[in-house]
Amino acid sequence: MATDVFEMGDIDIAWCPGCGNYPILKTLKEALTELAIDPKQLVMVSGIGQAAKIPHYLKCHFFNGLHGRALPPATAIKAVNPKLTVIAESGDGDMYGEGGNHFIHCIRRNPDITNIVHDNMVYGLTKGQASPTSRRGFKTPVQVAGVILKPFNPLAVAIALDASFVARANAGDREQTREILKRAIRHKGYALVDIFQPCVTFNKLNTYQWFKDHVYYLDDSHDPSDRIAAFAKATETDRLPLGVFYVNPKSSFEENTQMYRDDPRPLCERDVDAGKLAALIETFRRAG
Amino acid sequence: MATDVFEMGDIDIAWCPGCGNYPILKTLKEALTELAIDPKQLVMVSGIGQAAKIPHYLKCHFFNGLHGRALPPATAIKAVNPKLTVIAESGDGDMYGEGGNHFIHCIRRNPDITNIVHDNMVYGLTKGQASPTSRRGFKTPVQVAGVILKPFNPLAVAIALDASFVARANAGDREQTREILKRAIRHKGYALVDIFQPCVTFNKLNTYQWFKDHVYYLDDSHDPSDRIAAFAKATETDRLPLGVFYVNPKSSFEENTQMYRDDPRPLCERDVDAGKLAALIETFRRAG
Amino acid sequence: MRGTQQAAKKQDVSIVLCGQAGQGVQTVEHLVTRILKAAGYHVFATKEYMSRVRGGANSTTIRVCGRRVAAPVSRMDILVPLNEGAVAHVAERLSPETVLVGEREVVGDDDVESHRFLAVPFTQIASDIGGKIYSNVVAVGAIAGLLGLDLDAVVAYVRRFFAKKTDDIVANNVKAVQAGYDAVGRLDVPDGLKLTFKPSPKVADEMLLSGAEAVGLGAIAGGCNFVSSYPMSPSTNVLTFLAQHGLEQGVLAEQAEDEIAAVNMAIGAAYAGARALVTTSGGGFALMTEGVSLAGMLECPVVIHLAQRPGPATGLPTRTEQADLELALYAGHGEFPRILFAPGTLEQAFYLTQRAFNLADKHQVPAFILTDEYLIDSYYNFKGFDLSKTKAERHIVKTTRDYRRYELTKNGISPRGIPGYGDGLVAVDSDEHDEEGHITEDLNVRVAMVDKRLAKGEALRKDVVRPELIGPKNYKRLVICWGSTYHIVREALAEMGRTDTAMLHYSQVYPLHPSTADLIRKARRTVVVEGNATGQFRKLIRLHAGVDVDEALVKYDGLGFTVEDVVEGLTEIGNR
Amino acid sequence: MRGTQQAAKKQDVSIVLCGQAGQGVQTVEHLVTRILKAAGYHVFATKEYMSRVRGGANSTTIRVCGRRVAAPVSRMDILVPLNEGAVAHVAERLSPETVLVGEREVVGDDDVESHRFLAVPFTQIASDIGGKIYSNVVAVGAIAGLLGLDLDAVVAYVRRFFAKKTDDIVANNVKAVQAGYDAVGRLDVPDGLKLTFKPSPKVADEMLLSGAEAVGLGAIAGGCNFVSSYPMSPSTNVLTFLAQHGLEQGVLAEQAEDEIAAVNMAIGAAYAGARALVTTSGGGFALMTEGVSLAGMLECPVVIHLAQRPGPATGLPTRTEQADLELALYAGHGEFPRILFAPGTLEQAFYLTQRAFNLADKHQVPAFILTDEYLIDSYYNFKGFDLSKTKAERHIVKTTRDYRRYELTKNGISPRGIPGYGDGLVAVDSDEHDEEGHITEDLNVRVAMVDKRLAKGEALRKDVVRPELIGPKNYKRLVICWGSTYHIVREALAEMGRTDTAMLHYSQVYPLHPSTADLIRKARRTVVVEGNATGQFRKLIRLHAGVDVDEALVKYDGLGFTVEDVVEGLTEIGNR
Ligand SMILES: Cc1ncc(C[n+]2csc(CCOP(=O)(O)OP(=O)(O)O)c2C)c(N)n1
Ligand SMILES: Cc1ncc(C[n+]2csc(CCOP(=O)(O)OP(=O)(O)O)c2C)c(N)n1
Ligand code: SF4
Ligand code: SF4
Ligand SMILES: [Mg+2]
Ligand SMILES: [Mg+2]
Repeated sequence: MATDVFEMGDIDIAWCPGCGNYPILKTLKEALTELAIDPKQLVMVSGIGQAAKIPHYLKCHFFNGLHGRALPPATAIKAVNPKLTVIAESGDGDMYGEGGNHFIHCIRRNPDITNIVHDNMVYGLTKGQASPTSRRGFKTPVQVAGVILKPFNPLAVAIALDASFVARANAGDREQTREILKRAIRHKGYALVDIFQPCVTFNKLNTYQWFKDHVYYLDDSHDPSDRIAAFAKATETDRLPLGVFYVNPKSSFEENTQMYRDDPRPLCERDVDAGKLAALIETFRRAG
Repeated sequence: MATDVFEMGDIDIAWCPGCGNYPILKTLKEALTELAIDPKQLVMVSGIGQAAKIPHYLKCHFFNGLHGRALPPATAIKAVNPKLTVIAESGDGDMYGEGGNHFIHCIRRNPDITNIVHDNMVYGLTKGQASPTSRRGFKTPVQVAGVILKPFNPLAVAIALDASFVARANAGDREQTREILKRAIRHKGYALVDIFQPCVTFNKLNTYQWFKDHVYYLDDSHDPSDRIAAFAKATETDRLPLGVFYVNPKSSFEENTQMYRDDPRPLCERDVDAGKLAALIETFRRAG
Repeated sequence: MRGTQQAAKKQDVSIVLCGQAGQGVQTVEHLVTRILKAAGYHVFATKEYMSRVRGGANSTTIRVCGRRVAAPVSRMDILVPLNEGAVAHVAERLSPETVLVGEREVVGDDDVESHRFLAVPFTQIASDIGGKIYSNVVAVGAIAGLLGLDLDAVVAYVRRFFAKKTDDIVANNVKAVQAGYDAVGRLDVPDGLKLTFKPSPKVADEMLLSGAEAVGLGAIAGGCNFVSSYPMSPSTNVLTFLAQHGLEQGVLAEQAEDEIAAVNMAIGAAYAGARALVTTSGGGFALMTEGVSLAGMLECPVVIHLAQRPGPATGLPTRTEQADLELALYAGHGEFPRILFAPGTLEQAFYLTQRAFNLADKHQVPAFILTDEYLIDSYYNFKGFDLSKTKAERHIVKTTRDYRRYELTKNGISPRGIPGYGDGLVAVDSDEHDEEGHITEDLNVRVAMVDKRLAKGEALRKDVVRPELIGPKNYKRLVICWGSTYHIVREALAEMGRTDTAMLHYSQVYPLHPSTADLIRKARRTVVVEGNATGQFRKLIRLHAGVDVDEALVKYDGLGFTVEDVVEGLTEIGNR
Repeated sequence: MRGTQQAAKKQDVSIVLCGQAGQGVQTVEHLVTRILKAAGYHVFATKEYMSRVRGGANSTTIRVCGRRVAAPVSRMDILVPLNEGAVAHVAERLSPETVLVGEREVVGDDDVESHRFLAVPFTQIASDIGGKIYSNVVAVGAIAGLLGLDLDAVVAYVRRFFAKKTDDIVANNVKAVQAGYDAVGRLDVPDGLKLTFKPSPKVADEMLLSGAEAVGLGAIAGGCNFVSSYPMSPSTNVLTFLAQHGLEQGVLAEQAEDEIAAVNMAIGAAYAGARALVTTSGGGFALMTEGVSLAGMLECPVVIHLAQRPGPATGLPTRTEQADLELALYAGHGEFPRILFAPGTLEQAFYLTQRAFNLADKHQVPAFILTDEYLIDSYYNFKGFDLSKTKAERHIVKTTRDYRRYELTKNGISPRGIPGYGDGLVAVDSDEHDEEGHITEDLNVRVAMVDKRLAKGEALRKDVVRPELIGPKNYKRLVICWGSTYHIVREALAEMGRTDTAMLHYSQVYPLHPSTADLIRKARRTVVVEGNATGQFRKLIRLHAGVDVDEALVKYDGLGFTVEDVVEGLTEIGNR
């Protein structure tokens, strides 16, 4: 499909040929186009890593911040201007490693943002060390005898934190990934989409084929409002389910702050209320 | 019972009279005494907060580090000298807030340490702000309109990460807490014990009575090897289960590093192996 | 000493309250200072307290004066110990003239013998009225009595203060304050304690607030509408203040999961167009240094309130120090410009915080407010703030289609757009970037961008606040200070009365005002007074003004300087 | 320029390889440098590369010399472009004398016309042999041919290198290298390229390794048995090296979840008695600053390898700079002593890293090794390390029952025990603490502990490494440098041949050696050469030696200095 408004034209993309990031980029542009999102109302927020370069490759506002720190600015941007569509997108190392604390607390906060994680089970940009989602035994230049840590399970953790929307997709399957992304972006509140992404250079274990062989889609028998069932699905390891695991609609962080209860204007459009400030200052004159 | 070896004598304890930290301290000393742990082989590691002062109140080695950072040094201490018993103990803000990233990755690493968290659902030392486990609606000087974030569920997250041992106790019940602590300390691998702890000064909501009214003990019908069941128990909110939720025996981080495979001596007792080093240096002479 | 003391006492009484944490010292402090101010007396209060919630020993020093007062003294004219151990806690400050007021058992036989003692059985009186809980208010009454205040006014204030409580409680508090007042009336009170100087009705209309409140109000006046922080003494008070008034004043106050989240949220908020603040201390700030560097790279205006406390590491969480100057100056990897304010007065705390928001916005740099526990926790009355002198100046442009966030300009400042305002796209990147904000490895662009960022230093230097020179223009000796010690050094010099000595106070410590070298060279002898062990501002002067200050008077025991500390220290240096 | 070049070429050829990331430039570099060294030639190699895994344009500069060589030149005698765009990437370094070797299509018609060009169709030759994959080895053969190396020796090395592969692969690689060699043989090769100087068999026995490896080996020699780090270019290489040899050398190498965990793990490990290292860069180090302060407070020996790269923020991840000096110097809140090494040679990288562990242990302070991407990624041959000069000196005591971790001593150093060794208890606290390590609010103890920690500065200054003065003792001009620029400045000065100019290199930048002021004052004219924009070491000298250096030659484009950069820069300054 035509995704013209997001196209950057002839640019140099720093990803390796064949990388799973390409289909994700393409799918994301399609999802955004189908949702008729205006690039001028879209802010992409990312950290540092190969995946985190994605904002440079589609036309939109972006905040390409520090490694591991996409979620705090994304939360703040949405809170300051709720009119914007905010997507926080990065790699698995960025979001679950360096950024792990923001990941868990952002879920608790529930801002209305979409959190897309390129899960290639490796640190790409720094040349192939283990990421939190690397499989046990995966050998790397640092994990010479193979990974000894238990892989991080982002879905199970998100469900444990009662996240508002939890899904997993596979970069190799653009069709379904697009639908999942659309649902996630439309969802009000925090939405996690962990996307399996083959890294053709540093991860010779979890390839396109491997993912194909190890996944299946949740079907209608799965009730995404059932937290325990969602958790059970998230802990499966033989074959890894894809789709929307868990949906739990609730009010968003921006709403809960009550900053927009009486005044719909984004914070960035408001001025000092001199009268109110003067009144507050006055209270320090009156002994009280 | 007599806990003499751990007694500090007549010291000034900085906790408020009536604080739930006192029964935890006493129970811990009892558990350690019953386990016949030698204070000279015990290292307490803590962060900063009211709970984190606990190492000062029993006789042992201790490392009272930075706010939120108890688990990394605890992991390292155990790895450097596996002969030591290592307990990392702090408050809920310390372990789950500032220290959240270490919490999740320490579970993945599975060092053979015991992680005790005083869960008073508030920041005590800094005078009453919300902690990650504060209940929704809890009012504080900062959360003036009440907490709007979903409380952090440490047990559910630990189970989601397939922790080796996950338990919850209530400071108000010393008898059972002692047994849980003993099991946790004896357990090989990472063991979490989240202890409900009334803060009589800043938390007027979650009092001794409130905890009494809102808890019940898991009984024999609960199978702690059943991860899904443990998760379901951990997500209960009407009444909060206590006891050992989940046990999943596995090899520890120290073992997995293989540093002790051929040589049982703690790292701190080893010297540079000049022969091996010379051999390594030699490899840079031979073109290769 | 004694001469000084007697002279001072004429129009200057210092009252020290000392008790355990949780015993209500703060209530007494609050009531006494407000009553005094309402009665038209100049008043100052500061406290020192332990990092614990109950127990230990904390104290508050209140001064009441016939002239403006804004600095602590070591001297205690009246000591009100509220628990056993209290007298010991402040023993070093006791003098033969100190009058101890309170319970015999609390003071202890030794001190009752060796000092002037007025027995007022606070607890007994309180119990008789309705409960020990009233004993603090009995103490307030006793102090009011000692100072010879008008009882009716005192009672009226107490009534007002407890207005929201039940009638019973109000009545008991009134009884308590009266009983304390009367108890003193029955005693043989040393003459010197009664306030003889005339109160001024104007004072009653002045403002009385703390450093934390001044910073908080300054932030609001500077247009702050977003604050994200993680609690840490002593910076938390600013977060609390803004949270408490957030809904009404339009400030979103969020407690972050850690300091890293706090600073990255603030930078994100600023990117989106908010005026963002973080407030932090010590180790919390250390954790933010990567974020500071990000603000430098993104050229994102963010204001950082750093309330200093003694380090290293956790150090002394509730104490004061001026030892994070160098940290703030060099925080963050790589090279980029910044602004450091260090207010010395409550007025400066307000106006400079406000200014920090404007300058951060104008120059697109991180701006710091360096305070410390002493300033944050101190109060005094003063005329007030003039809102007509403040304005939240915004420097945001509406973007056009061809907008480039990092357009190269001569002064290094690129017009700043925000997402959703205009037709352009606003792209920022923590990597080295081109004018559009896209990541680049073009090393010529790199050089241009470094030059652009550093070029702002020039404009920043034009906006530097001039240091305040107080005293003779033709000084031979110059006493240099910065930040919170303003009033302390000023009063010390006034007391020393040397006509050859001037004081030079810096409320902006970086960039350093260009007049510095000349002002220092003019003096024959110079000394820096600062609250750290290594003389950090002295080093900063050497580095950035290229002149050496002869001496340093430093203090790093966790308590701030008192007027006497400075007098004694300078005298000793002068005699060398 | 031309004169220099011709003279240099006699015993000094520079070969530049340029291609995309992932194209195998590194394999060519590896083979060529090893072959040259094995043949007895002095060799140096350094690279510059983009922060991406595939594509872009990276280059390696190899120098082969008749004398020792350890610095990069801008000059390219031979350029081997491996893809389109390669020539453009290094266009600024092209000169009329540069010989381009490679494929006509890759070089492009323009450059083929305007430069000396030798056509060697790498890909075509490789395809004929068995696959494009062999084209790198064809290039190796071509270079060997150009330099006139002995083909048998080259083939022997290639055989050895691929020994572990299948026979087919070995055979094809041998064919490839021969084919490349022969292809050049058929061409009209400019005379100047053949190596005319005599190889030395001794060189073949020397060591050839990178800065990262030198630091890693130094750590092992220093007794390092624990390293916890988080990957970050360019510091990762040290982690990788130690991880790779960890099991065999007894080093526990753990990849932490973030830098905060890394530094806190290292401090915990050191507390337990390990010799602990962290290796990091830029923002990773910024995140560790709270931990640095903790190490200062706990008096815990920890060694921090900070491999500098250009900031602020993410900056240029794979480039070089010397701009984190001030950050390392002031990192961490509060005041405490530290040590900063900045090795300038591979030998220094080894010995000073080793020394850092000993001094950290002796003085119980954090010790830094400041390197940068340039040093980490550069190689040259040298005699080797003398292990008899190294020793992991331990300063741990067996504790007794009454052991006090922070016993007050005259020099500030308290005997250090570790848990489980002896009868005492080892208690450490990030709060201000008493001699036993227990939290305290006794402000006299506070002062004693600050004094104790700072007292160590005295002992530290006695252990400072003397700066190296190279050149005439009676210099009139002094060129000061620090860290990785040692050989570059040295070669530049040798080339300039000014008999009035000496070089002063600091491999320890803090504390500053006490001779500094005198050494600088002796010169009529002084200049600092450093790789940052603001002259950080120059400022450090002003601050800590109290003297001003006249000039600064700085560079901050992400590439390190070359010999020519320094020659030109100094000449320009000299002419001013
Ligand atoms: C504070 C900090 N630490 C470390 C790095 C180095 N770093 C850059 S990207 C990266 C990991 C990338 O892995 P991931 O997030 O999984 O992204 P991928 O490249 O695999 O897409 C690291 C460790 C950094 N830039 N900043
Ligand atoms: C880096 C850092 N941030 C903040 C603080 C301030 N601080 C000290 S204790 C604490 C929270 C304590 O809460 P918790 O861990 O729940 O312990 P409690 O006092 O409730 O036992 C905070 C925020 C600190 N010391 N260091
Ligand atoms: S390194 Fe891996 S993740 Fe990065 S671009 Fe290449 S294939 Fe993709
Ligand atoms: S503040 Fe709360 S947690 Fe802290 S000691 Fe007091 S009661 Fe206990
Ligand atoms: Mg990844
Ligand atoms: Mg708590």
